[in-house]
Amino acid sequence: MTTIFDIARTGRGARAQYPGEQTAPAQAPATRQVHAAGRDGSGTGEPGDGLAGLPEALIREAPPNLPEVSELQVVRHYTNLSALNFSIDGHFYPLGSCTMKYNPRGAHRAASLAGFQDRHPLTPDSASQGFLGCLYELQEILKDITGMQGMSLTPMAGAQGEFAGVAMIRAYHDARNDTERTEILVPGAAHGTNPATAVMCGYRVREVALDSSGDMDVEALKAAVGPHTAGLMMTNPSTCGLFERKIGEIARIVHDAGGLLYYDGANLNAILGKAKPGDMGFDVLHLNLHKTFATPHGSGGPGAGPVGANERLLPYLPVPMVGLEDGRYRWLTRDDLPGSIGRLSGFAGNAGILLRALAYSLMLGREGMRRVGSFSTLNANYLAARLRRAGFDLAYPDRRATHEFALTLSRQAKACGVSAMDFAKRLLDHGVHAPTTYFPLLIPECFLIEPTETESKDELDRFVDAMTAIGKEAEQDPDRVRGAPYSLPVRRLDEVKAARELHLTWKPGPND
Amino acid sequence: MTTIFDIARTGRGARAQYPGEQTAPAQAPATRQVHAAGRDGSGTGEPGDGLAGLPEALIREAPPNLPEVSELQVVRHYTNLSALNFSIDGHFYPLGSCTMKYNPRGAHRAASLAGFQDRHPLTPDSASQGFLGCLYELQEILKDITGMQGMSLTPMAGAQGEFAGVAMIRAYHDARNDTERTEILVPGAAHGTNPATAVMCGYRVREVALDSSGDMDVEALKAAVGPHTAGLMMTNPSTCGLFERKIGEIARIVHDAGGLLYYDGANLNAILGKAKPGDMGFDVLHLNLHKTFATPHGSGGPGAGPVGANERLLPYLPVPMVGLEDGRYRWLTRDDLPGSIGRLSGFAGNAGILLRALAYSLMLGREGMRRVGSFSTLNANYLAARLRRAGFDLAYPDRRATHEFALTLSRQAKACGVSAMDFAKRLLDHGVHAPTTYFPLLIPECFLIEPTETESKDELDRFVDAMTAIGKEAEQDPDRVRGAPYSLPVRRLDEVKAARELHLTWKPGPND
Amino acid sequence: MPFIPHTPEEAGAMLREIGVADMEALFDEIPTELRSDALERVPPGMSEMAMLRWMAERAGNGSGLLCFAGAGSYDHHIPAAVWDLAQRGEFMTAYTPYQAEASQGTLQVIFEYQSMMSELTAMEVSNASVYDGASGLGEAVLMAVRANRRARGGTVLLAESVHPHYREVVANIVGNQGVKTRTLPMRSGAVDVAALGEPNPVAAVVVQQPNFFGLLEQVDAITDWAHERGALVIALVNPMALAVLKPPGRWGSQGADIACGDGQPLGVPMASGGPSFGFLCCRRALVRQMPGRLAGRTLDLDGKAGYTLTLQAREQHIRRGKATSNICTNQGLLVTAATIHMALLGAAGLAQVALGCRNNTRNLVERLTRIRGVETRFDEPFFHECAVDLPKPAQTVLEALIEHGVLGGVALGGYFPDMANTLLVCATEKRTGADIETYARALEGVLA
Amino acid sequence: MPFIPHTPEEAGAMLREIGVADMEALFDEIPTELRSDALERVPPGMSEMAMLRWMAERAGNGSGLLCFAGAGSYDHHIPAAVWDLAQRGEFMTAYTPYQAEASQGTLQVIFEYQSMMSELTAMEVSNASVYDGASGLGEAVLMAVRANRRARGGTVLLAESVHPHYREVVANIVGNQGVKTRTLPMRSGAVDVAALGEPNPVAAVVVQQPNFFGLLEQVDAITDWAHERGALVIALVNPMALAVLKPPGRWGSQGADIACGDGQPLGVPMASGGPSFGFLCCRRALVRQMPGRLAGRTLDLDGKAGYTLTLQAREQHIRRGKATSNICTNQGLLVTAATIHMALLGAAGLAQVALGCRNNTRNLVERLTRIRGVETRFDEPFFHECAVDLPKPAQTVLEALIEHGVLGGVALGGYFPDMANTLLVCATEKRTGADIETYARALEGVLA
Ligand SMILES: Cc1ncc(COP(=O)(O)O)c(C=O)c1O
Ligand SMILES: Cc1ncc(COP(=O)(O)O)c(C=O)c1O
Repeated sequence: MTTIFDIARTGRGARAQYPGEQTAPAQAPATRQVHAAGRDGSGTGEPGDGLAGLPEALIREAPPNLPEVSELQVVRHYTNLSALNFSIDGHFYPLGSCTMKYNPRGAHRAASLAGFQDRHPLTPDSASQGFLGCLYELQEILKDITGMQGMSLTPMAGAQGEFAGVAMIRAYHDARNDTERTEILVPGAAHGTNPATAVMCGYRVREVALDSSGDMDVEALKAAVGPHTAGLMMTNPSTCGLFERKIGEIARIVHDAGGLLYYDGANLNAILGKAKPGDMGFDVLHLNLHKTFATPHGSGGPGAGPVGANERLLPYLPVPMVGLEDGRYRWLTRDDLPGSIGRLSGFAGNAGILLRALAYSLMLGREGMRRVGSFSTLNANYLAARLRRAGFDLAYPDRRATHEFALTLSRQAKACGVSAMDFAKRLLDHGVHAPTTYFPLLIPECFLIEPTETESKDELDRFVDAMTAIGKEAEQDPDRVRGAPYSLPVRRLDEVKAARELHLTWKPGPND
Repeated sequence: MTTIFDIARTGRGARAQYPGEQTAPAQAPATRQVHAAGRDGSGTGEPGDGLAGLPEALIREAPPNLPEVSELQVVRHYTNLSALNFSIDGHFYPLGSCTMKYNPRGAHRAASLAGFQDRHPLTPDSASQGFLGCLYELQEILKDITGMQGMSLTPMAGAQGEFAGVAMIRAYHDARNDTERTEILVPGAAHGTNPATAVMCGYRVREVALDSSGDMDVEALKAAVGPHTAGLMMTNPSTCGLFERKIGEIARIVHDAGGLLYYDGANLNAILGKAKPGDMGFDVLHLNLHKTFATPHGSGGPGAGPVGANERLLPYLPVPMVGLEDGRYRWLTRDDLPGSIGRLSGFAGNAGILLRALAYSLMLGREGMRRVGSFSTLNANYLAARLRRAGFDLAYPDRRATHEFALTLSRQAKACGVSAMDFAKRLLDHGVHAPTTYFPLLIPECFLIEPTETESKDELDRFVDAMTAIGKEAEQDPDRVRGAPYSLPVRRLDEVKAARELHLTWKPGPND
Repeated sequence: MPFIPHTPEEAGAMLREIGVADMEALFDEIPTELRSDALERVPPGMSEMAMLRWMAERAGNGSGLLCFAGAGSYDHHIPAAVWDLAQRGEFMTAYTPYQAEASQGTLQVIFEYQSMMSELTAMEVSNASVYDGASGLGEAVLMAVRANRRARGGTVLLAESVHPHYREVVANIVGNQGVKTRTLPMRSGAVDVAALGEPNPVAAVVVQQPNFFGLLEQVDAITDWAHERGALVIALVNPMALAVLKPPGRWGSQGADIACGDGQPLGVPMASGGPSFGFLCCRRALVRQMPGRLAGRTLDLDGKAGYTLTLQAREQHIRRGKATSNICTNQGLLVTAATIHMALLGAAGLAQVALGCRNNTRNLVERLTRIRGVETRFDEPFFHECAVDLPKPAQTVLEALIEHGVLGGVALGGYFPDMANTLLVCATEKRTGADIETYARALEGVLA
Repeated sequence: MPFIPHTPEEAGAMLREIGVADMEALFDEIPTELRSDALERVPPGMSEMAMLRWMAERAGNGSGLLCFAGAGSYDHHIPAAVWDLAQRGEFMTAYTPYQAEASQGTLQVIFEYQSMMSELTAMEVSNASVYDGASGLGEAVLMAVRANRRARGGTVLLAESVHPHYREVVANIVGNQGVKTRTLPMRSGAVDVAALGEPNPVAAVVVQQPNFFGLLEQVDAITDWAHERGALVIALVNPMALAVLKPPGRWGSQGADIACGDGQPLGVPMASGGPSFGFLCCRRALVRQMPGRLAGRTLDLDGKAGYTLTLQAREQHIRRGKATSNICTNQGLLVTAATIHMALLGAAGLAQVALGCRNNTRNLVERLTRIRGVETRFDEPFFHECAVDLPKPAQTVLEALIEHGVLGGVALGGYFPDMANTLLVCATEKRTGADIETYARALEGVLA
């Protein structure tokens, strides 16, 4: 679509919002004109030259080339742009590992209350009891759900939660002068953030293989652990959509070697109200509130990745956290928690996401949480059963699916030359967002499918119909599948060209 | 698209919102079950059987068949339905007589403030000073703009404003015992609401012809007026998009005959800040706030049609209005205004629309209002000039366009057999909402085109391009035009079938 | 901030294309003596920022009262999803769906709405809304008179227990056409069925359920009595209450002929009185007398199902002076909200609301009448409103309660001179036990 | 209300299709000793209505203060259109645009955002956001160290006048990789340019403009000094201020190498601290060191222009342990809002905001310093924040001001022990003359 810059090329001169505007604007003004405009642009209405007293050398010479368009032009442009997206609100979106469930509007309303939205982050505690009380309540709920002793809400996404958790592991070993532990173990199928986090925390990464049933290969683990092991990062259910049955043994092995256990909570939806990571032996974990707790993904964020710790790692949790003393809530800082790994954000993380998650938790309640675990698992197993009956191959046909499951399309790829990516693109034409493709890497031509509990049986049945239709098409007219999508705003995009010719910003003139 | 009822047929049993719900709902319950559910459904949490004490005979036997669906199903369904609409936010919408201009989001925000939204309409004046002050301010602004002495905000749309105005004319004559006046005059090109209103007020309608230049035929008017004339209803600019130049003479003729002059304010956008109906001799008028004052049309409402009166008709304005006494605002009722034609709504009209209009007025200010008149007229005249140069016929080529203008496509209809309706439908394929077609009726194959001031020159140029392209297509491939639209959710609909087979509600089973 | 996108250069180019020298020339057909740009009482323009602050200061005044008022506008919970969806630009900034192909969203919403309202009222047909409950009752009366005029003359009976504002609006709307309204008297707050006699012939009888005082009318008896006398029956109903109350289509042996009312309880904020919407349903035989829009299902050129406005020959834009009404713009957006609201709640959710309201109001009344001198004015059965007599003038008490942050109800003295000490109270499903206690304590304070 | 659509019948049919007897069987791979459904501290479920009331009561607590606090979060006006658009479900409920063809809306927004941020900072490249300004600065430092490590070792210089929270975050984020941070000392609130010596080699120098105290740094001199010593320059900037301040790309003779900061002033509510977003821009030569998403323009099979995520080989989902960062989820929705915000304001609107803020803060400071014992701590030039010394402990004064409905600023004693009596104040474009007077009167009362 035309960009806002192209619209501005002809439509400019009518900036929509000028705090003090009353009459006709000129074109995008040169900076000196901007200064003049500033004269009565303040809320005070009092005159004054905003730039007076500032050294000339620090002033901008030419204004930035931002679009200069009318409010209608903006509204129309972004309304029409939005229509080009698939989203939960419009489509089934069974993206494995991402828990694309319904984002309740009531939670959005709660977080949007003026008393939260207009609150300055450095408001003294005395004027923030309600807000702090909300965070405290969420800390308590998350501790209970995970079986942890402490919870810090400050990480701003799963990966930052991982960072916090692994930094805590390091802080723990450091505090004990156990400085030879330089390795973090991860299963081969781990999410990319796990190894990346370990490296960001200064660790080497060592991968541990899975056995053929999809569980961790215990012998390989035994071979890998040792005095260099700082810890093991894993999810359970795993990224293969399987519950790690040997988790008790794994925990023992790692702990016996002096390592700690990190739980990546991205897959918690499957076991909500069914089992707790704390009981499995994990020492530290993060949660993805934008997954399990239904806060909207926002086309790529924001999220929140609270980090929880058991007794052992409690002293190292990042600040700030919320404490309750004598009936009053207050921010706990490093003064209160001298062992803390410290701050991770300018203020206290993504408050708005935390409030949404709290609102969601309050609506679900304990019974609702248990139902989430049940029905997310029911939906995944049902979809797996139906797809299998429709002739598709499950990656782990002998295992129970959790909240998600992996399909392998290598048979189709070999027989018809139609890849998982081709299936994915063709699904878009059926009005369904594609599942996660090619992850986990160890499953060839992989589809990781996570329907979530908020989708209806009808929606799942329609997905089976679509897959069946594409499967047939792949046999009869594979080129048709390989050319997909056909019904979207663009056809398949040239990613190689994008990377090779790097066109990252708008430029005047034809943009191609 | 699938209806919500069809979704409910399989998805039911999961009502999204249950004020007191905690656990799994059953299917749409029979009423006795509903009663049981009511036991702890109240906000109080206290037990109680909501139906206890009510006579069995007054209780519903079977629950209504409303959809029983989940919140996600609702959100997805109506999100996807909304995408099937053309709207100002998404499209150029040059619907003549409707003033489809940009609806500022700030005005929507202002009217949505909790202090307005959560206010009970019968809140005592003492707790409503801010709200009443807003309405008072709007009364003042509208009086100034129109040159009227009094303004009642209570009518809920243009047509109800007309009703109020004509009822006031009747009240005026009645008060003077002038009971022989049984006729309302309207120009032949008048909007349908004008004659319909006259009849609702118990009058006979008499049409007055226009002369060939589009002004009113003064001789015909002279012939029509007389002792039976209660009044004349007209707009200025007229529905033909022309300023009635002989308005002074017309007013004299009607007034001399003892009749009153009603101004239909639907076209006020053209003369905002340029001329006032009060100065033209009008005694009473209504405004369409959803047109001139940019309150959104809402797919068919709500609107607001404040009615204004000069000195003569002041006593008859509908109640309630807002008065200011000793610095306090209060509702004025029939006790204050014994001559009033009385109430027209349960409370005081469409407050939310009034607040939007006030917000819009405050942002525009007096200078902005003048610019509205200027630029709405500029856009219409520019578009007319360009279309004419592109080979289209203006209905009144020798006249200045106002904020809108009429095109006649009869030449095309004769030459290619492509009607105005065909052009209209084909425009939809170009992403433009069609202008008003076949109105006013006296112009054959008419397009009434109103671009409004908030559309850019670019958008107008694109419209000319689209019209030019369709004009060419009409010559080369008229069937293609007659078969339009092609790119919308449905192709041309069978209206005859709709009227003949009257399918007005959903029924179980196939719905066609 | 007039939201105009033109640069001076563009405006200049456009004037050149038109062939005029300046903007002024565009207005050369307006006689000079009529030109006026004086707008003294219109303030200078404000930025959005300044306007929002100005409006917020006014909105804040007197806001946040705990609401126990009803009388036609009710403080119900509206699920957040309702307006998040209804205010999408695609719904909010579209016009009436004249171009059906470009308005399938709105048209299908109307079709679904018509279906839901028909279900709720147990009537065969619903239109796409009228302005509000009161004016809609006026339309219903005109409809009935048109359908029944020859048989029964232009007189209509309105129960005295119908909302007084509604009775006034009806009289104003129908009076100009020479239709007379007469009152069907009440006893102890409801139509006195025992006293129903043999009136002069009337075209229609209007009865409200629950009535203005929150009491339930004996609708079966009244309906049958009216039908026996050849009158049509117009049911004025609270749509939320229909989740549990017998729907108009089942009143008496034949059912009411027309059902109407205000849709505010179906997802519309009180919003200082409006916009709300009026719903209007009827028997199929009366559909050609119906005012307002109707959406119908049909097929397109390819045989695909779609929706369009239908029976437009009833409407002013086609039939002009012979139309069934002058209504044009209606309350479309509120209909959209109500449709979404009903879809979210379903029958069980709506019943839950109804029963919650009734429970809470009973708890409220039970608590208030424990205060010395406070008594219910009428006997049960009330639905979710109740008239309560106080030992002091109700208006004074109301004003005093406001100081305690409580909107205590609606004072009835202005409507019924003998009820100067009477308050109409209502506790919706939103009121908690604590709220009720707050009210009671405040009232104790005020009455002490 | 778990938002689950299944009827019991459907659930039963699904279990049969799976071939298990009941729900419990679905969890049969979880060892029994690990099964636990105890959730004691999770309360029973609430309806949306009850939840909203519960939350609203808490939101109301301490709300509505007149805000004169800044220090990284600013009370700017956000045009209503910004969030009306950003919170459309199509933007809000989509995932990261991995399937480009089904995400052109988001991808184009990112492309437009990148273009705007590049313009604003005068840098060649912008990514699609990092979490916030503080963590983004951490990423910028890691980026600089990667690009410059061999030459300059793992040490980075941070000006003492950089926001203290940011300095702490940077130290935490980079410390685990063995990168050392040292402080470039300030004098009178800003980097002491005269005292810049010959430090040990460093990989990068971080300077904030305007700095934590609202003062302007001599960025040209610092930039050139750093470059001469082979260090990269990281500019931490307020994007709103860039409408009138010299952009990082023009600092010194070569321009800064990396520009970053918090995007909150660009249409993001203060929202109790977040979510906001961090922006990160750099010279083109550094793009392969950039963390986070990048959207690029390309063509589709038919040669039509479109957008896709690009250079993904920098990212964790492709490169895992060798990625430029572990970042995955970022702050997409805020980027959408900021893009719309910048489009609405344009360069002139943004400049208007900047100048309005500075004017108001100057008026504020001028008024406050007329109060006995109140003095500015540092000399001009400040931009739109100013450190003010009080005759009493600032924290005590702040608490007292709250009783007057005023959030008087940020007390600096916690950050700088010698500033126990110092308050950092800020008056954005939203503050009126009357607001400033309200503050001054309240302060007079508190200090009296
Ligand atoms: C298994 C797993 N771990 C970690 C993450 C990282 O979480 P975030 O994207 O919130 O940083 C994800 C997200 O995709 C994930 O699926
Ligand atoms: C000229 C004219 N008069 C009156 C009306 C009626 O106004 P409303 O639709 O608000 O009832 C209209 C609306 O279309 C109109 O264009």
